[in-house]
Amino acid sequence: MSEIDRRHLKNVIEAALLVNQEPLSVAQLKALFGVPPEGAELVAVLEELQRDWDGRGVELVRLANGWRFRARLDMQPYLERLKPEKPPRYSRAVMETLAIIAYKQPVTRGEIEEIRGVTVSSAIIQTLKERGWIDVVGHKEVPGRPELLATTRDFLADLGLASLKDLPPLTELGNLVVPDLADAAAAASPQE
Amino acid sequence: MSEIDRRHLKNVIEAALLVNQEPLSVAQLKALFGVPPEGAELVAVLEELQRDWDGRGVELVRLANGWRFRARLDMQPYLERLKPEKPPRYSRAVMETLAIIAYKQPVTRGEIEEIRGVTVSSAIIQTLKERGWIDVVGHKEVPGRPELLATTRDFLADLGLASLKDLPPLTELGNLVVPDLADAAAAASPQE
Amino acid sequence: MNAPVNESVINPVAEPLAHVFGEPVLALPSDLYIPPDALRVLLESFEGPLDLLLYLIRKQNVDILDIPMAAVTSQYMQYVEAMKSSRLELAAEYLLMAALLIEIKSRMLLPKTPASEEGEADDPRAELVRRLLEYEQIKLAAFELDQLPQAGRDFLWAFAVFERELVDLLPEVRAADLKAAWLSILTRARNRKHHTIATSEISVREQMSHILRVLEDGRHHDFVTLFDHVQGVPLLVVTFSAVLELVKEKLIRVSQAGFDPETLAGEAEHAPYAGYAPIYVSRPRGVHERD
Repeated sequence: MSEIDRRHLKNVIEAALLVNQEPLSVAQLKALFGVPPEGAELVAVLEELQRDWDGRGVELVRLANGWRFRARLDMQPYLERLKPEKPPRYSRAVMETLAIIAYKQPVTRGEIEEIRGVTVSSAIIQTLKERGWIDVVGHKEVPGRPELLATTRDFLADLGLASLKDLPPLTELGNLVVPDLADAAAAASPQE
Repeated sequence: MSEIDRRHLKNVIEAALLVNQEPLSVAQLKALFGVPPEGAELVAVLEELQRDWDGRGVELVRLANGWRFRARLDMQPYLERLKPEKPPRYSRAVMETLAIIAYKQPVTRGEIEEIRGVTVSSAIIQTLKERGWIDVVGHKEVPGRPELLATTRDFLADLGLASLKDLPPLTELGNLVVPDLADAAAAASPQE
Repeated sequence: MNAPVNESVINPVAEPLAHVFGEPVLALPSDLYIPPDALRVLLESFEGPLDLLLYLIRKQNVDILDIPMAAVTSQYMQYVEAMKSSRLELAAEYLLMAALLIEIKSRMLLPKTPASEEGEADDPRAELVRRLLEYEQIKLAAFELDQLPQAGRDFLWAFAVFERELVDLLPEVRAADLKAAWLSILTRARNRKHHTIATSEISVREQMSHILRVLEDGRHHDFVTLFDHVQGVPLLVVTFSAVLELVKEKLIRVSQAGFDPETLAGEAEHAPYAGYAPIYVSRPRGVHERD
């Protein structure tokens, strides 16, 4: 591929990533061209673009569902001055519900309530749905066929994650409970 | 102003222009900074940015109300493929009318209605006329002298047909269908 | 959450006790007695009975695996009592938890139950401990999740506008769509029984349209000019059939020179074939008007 062709490829990809309001996958980027470039070549161009933008106020990031440009975190103090309306900081109830859905998905509302020990209001679920972070992926085959909730790709993208595996790891529960409790149980019933 | 400061200034301005949908004026750009730079300096940075983006798929343009990044027009053929707007579809009534005119031309509206078993609205005929796919080739010498409708050359060209003979032959079509119950119910109470 | 908040008792609601987890509990009262007014606020800042219970246990530095049921239960009951008077609906879930605590407490007092099938002793606290730990784990996860940079809050997406030139999109139709439309007509027609659709030779119909178009100018056309010899015999036959069909449907009029002098005015001299009188074809408007 000639220098000019490659440059053109890069220009088109950059423009596409900038005008699209959603991340673009390699497959989507390929589809921009009448004669699609090789996937490997595209990835090479994406990585080159990523380097081109290094040290600037905007960066190209790879997310769960593709690539997207975003302002670097350290730009936020400046950019906030232009956008006085800040998005809401979600309450603990919302964040806990989100965490349960993120880590335990797919879950029903009933299961969320069981973990949190309180009823989960429709407003909480609605808020997360409206934000586009969760959606209904099915229904559990139990009486009432409750909705099964899961997180979306937008959730990952909005948190800058490439995959669910990138979520902060859960603190280990098993180690805390099992051996000690078994010990306690053994102590409580020595006849075992 | 040091090289580093200027570079930072440029980064912030670039990021601000890229995260804002609306054009940003020099005054707005000044407001990004705790210690606002001189207007002249800002404009110099903007012009430098403009040069930086020269020859790429996106350009920085100065509009009446400020500066903004936008995709260059020559990117349109590529970007169009990103979100191919789904072409609208004609209703079943329009398609059936068109099929009857194509296969049975020249036909009158009355004949179309007889075949379809429902009235054919003027709007349907008008839609097809405006599209340039049908026109009036005469009048039938019966009371009311109804228009005789036929398909045009544009119709053939738009459908990629060399001649009406290239339409699927009716004799074969007859073998493909059996009356189905849903349609029978619909036919019992014809409505558009 | 709009209730006046006593700053000395509890921190503003924006950073509630979620974040106290594992850290000094500065915002909470130094002892466990909380005036009823503040209690209401405090309870609203807890996410539920599990949260409150966790707090009580953590506050007392109790090993979660060895909950002193009597102490925790009695403290818990104090909270619930205070709450019952003001916020009964909020109290329901706490009451349920209180009932559970009391149940566990009473079971602890009973003689040990025999081992279950799995061979493990049935500690009445086990299920509660499991739930508390699971909740604590989620609470921490929610906190961690909230620390992640969030689009809109901690960073912004970058984009440029794309001002596409407006193009009027018209529906696309393929021959297959026409076929589908025809099939649906047929299906319905068969249901209606009384109507039968005869299949006809398309090319004849096409040629009928073509001839009507040629004659559109209203003038008389030489019959011969309707036939294009170059395109071969089949088309000649089709054209002839089309003319006959048009005549039958009274869509065109065929006349021969000499029989209709009026139509011949000024055209007779062009008659190309000497052997017979030329035949003219025209749209029947004149005829119609004369009728």
